[in-house]
Amino acid sequence: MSLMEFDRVSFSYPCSHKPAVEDISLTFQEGKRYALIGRNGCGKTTLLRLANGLYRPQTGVIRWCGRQLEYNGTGLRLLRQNVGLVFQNPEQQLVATTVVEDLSYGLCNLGLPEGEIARRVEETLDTFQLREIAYQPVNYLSLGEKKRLALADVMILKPKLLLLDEPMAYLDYVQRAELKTQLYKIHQEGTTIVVATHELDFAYSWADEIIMLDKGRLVSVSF
Amino acid sequence: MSLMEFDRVSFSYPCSHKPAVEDISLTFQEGKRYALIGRNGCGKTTLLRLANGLYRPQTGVIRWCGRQLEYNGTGLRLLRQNVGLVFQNPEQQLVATTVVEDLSYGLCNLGLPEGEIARRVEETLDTFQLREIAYQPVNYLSLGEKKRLALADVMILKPKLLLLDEPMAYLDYVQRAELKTQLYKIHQEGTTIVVATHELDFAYSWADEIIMLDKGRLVSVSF
Amino acid sequence: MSVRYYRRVVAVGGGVLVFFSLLLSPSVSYAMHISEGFLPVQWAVFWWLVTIPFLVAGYRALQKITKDQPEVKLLLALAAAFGFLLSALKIPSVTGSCSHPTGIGLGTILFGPSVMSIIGFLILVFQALLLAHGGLTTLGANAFAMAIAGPWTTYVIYKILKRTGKEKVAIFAAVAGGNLLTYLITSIQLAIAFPASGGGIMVSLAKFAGIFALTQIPLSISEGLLTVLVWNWINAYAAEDLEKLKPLSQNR
Amino acid sequence: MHHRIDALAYRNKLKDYPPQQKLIFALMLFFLGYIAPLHLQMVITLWLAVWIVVYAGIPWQLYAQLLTVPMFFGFTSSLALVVNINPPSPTEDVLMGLGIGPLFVYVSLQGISQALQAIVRSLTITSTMYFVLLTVPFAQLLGVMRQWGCPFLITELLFLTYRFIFILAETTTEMLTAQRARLGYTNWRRGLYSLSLVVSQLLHRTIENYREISLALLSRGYHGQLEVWSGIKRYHRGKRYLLEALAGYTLLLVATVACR
Repeated sequence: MSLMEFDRVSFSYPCSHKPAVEDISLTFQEGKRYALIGRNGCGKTTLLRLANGLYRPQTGVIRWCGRQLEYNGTGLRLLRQNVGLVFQNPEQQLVATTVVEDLSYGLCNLGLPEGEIARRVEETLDTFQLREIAYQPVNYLSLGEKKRLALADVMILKPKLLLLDEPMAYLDYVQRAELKTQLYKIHQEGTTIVVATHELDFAYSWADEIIMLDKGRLVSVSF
Repeated sequence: MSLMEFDRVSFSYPCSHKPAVEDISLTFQEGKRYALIGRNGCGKTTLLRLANGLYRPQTGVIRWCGRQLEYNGTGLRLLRQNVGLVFQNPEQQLVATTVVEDLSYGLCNLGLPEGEIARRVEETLDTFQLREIAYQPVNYLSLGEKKRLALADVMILKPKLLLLDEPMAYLDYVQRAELKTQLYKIHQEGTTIVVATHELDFAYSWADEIIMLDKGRLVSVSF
Repeated sequence: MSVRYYRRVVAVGGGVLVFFSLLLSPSVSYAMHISEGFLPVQWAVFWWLVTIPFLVAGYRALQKITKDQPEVKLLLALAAAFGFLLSALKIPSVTGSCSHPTGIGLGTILFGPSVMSIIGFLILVFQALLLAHGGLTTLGANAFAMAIAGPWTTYVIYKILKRTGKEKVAIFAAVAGGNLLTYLITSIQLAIAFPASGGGIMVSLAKFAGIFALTQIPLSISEGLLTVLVWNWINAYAAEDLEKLKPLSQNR
Repeated sequence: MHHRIDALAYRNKLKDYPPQQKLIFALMLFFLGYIAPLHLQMVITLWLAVWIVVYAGIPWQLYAQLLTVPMFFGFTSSLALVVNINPPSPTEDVLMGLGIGPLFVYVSLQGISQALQAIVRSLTITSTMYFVLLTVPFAQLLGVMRQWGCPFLITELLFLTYRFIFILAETTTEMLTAQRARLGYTNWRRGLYSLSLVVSQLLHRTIENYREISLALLSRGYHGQLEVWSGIKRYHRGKRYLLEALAGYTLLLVATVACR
């Protein structure tokens, strides 16, 4: 089933001459793994943010489960419950005070009952091995822990589509291997994953489909 | 000839229980290429900053050309004329308003005459392909350009020993290839280079010596 | 000039202006900056003259500090950048609309009022340069309201209420009070520049204060609350950061 | 965040003309803008619009948007000027009015004239400021300030603050975006909470940057003063704009004197 569809989507940043992504049409099918590759500035990050409803395309249409995205409170709320985005730099994604509070941030925004929040946080602390640092302030975590927390922050909302922007950046080889295992598990449990990455080796060995961008345009989709 | 020597150097950050680097002894020989590898938090960055005189070891001695480092104005000035450090994050290294101003910053600190500054800036604009963006504000450069400028900023001081902290971080494959060419050239012209990196492939294919750190300790030096 | 002259110009000029303002959506209101050229020239000059002694004093103090500790310049510039960005955030107001905080309150509590005056002045300069809010001729008037009166009010209220031992209340009142005074001063500045034909300055003040109260009172409350939340966070998780700010704040 | 003005300035089509000339032109216009009568102020505003939109190539939509800033302020405060209560005596001042109980609320002619003067003047002077902001990039502005003898400490602070604003702005925008991605601004209470987190983190990040930037400066030999060499940028020597500026200004000045 097609989860998300881009239909001739273009987007330019204000004050920019040329579009950041241009005339992009592609489909993310449920249960698949996608790797988004291309040079710096080719539009990968923009594409992921469009998919999360953070930017609104100037032309073209994005569909979620067949329905056109609505850029209002309800529409975006629904989308962001289902589409999780992990930012490249965890420093900029972690906002709350302690690990537990950071995990609960999204859940609190959804207005879930406290019992449900507590249950999900407990569960996530285990899944992502964050139990030991549960009450530490996020500013004092190591980089690897921050990255892990950033992923957990998004997965706690149980998205159907998980978008990751350069998840390997800043990580060392051991951490990279751990991340790969984690992504493998997440995919096994039924989540569709899109990864924007520079690591070609990883992209080719892991993804079901490789989407290549160049200067904001789609150049190839390979299997 | 030995350019720089670490002799049983230890350093801890204030308010930290365990030392960031501990009992490190090693030598950087003139004209060689070194890769510093190890996991995140193993002390790579600290080691580079010790070598640049930015931190002062609590125990042990660092020698420059056989002479013990003096942590006073003259000593550090001499050291930093000869040892250049490129930070991981160019944002924090670039400080001036335009590219030319940023290039001239280090030269102005040396108190060189204006003619000499102009000559060196002109030369560097060409060597690092910055001519076209010479009068652009650094704020609007692309990431690749910022990285290039950060390296040029240091090379304009003609250091004998060049230290780079994760130079590959944030770069795409084309930019990485360009950087490798650049490093190759710099080495050809006689500069000794130390690179702290996660890219094992690069480390093994490029370096003359691989220095491996683990939890602040030296575990191996291989050729 | 005659009344008739204005009757004609009102029709033409007013029509053009209304047309443009309807055509273009109004921007979010900034914390009470008198816009460039709005004050008659004598008042623009007057407020510059009032502000200059404070600036000179600040500059002298700064020169002395930075001679011994040059790194204070970095910290000061960073604090100004922080304040600028703070004032560029959109704060959800109690009335549901959005406006921009002044950022002066938090800065005053962190750095003290005299340093905050210099920082406040830098912030105003960059708001004019990068955001076109405020202006150069009205910088004197705006700086007096925002960078001098605001911080000192905040500081005095904070010092007095802190003695009661209720720090959160003190911070809320200090920040909200500083904001309100800033807005009051701006209203006074406008009122004495434009006295009402019937009733003079006091009537004019009542009208200006009345109109801007709509946005400024809710904003003061929101910013007061925001600052309390931030203060809690700093105390809980960033005590070390406060240490780093010492070089700036010890010179209060 | 919106650094549109700065972004537009560094690419404007007049950037290669000497900034000193542009600044002197603007200073002269500041002066004229204050003394010129209403209709000439409008002429100056239009003339500057031509400079900014046609000669400097700033998109007119963006320029018009910028002009709403002084207009928005002007119209809000005009309300206070135009609407008046209880005229001192039955005068010509009342354009139209309405009695509410003991109060007589009316539209004041004097108020309209005050408001109109203030708004038009504000537009003129603001246009002059925009001319500087949009045609002289910040680096050039600093260069001229240094040349004209501005104290070093001041240019140094401006220079540092400018750079740091950009470093921190990126972080701020990213943090706000990340919060939106996790539904941080769904209602007022959560919105205020989210914002307080951004401010707190921003403060923390400011300190972190302070540490790193001071190290980076030290590493390149910082000794307490931030000196740079700005290069020898060659400016256009074309006389076309200079002539228009001089001729236009003389004409306006003569007209102003004649009107008085």
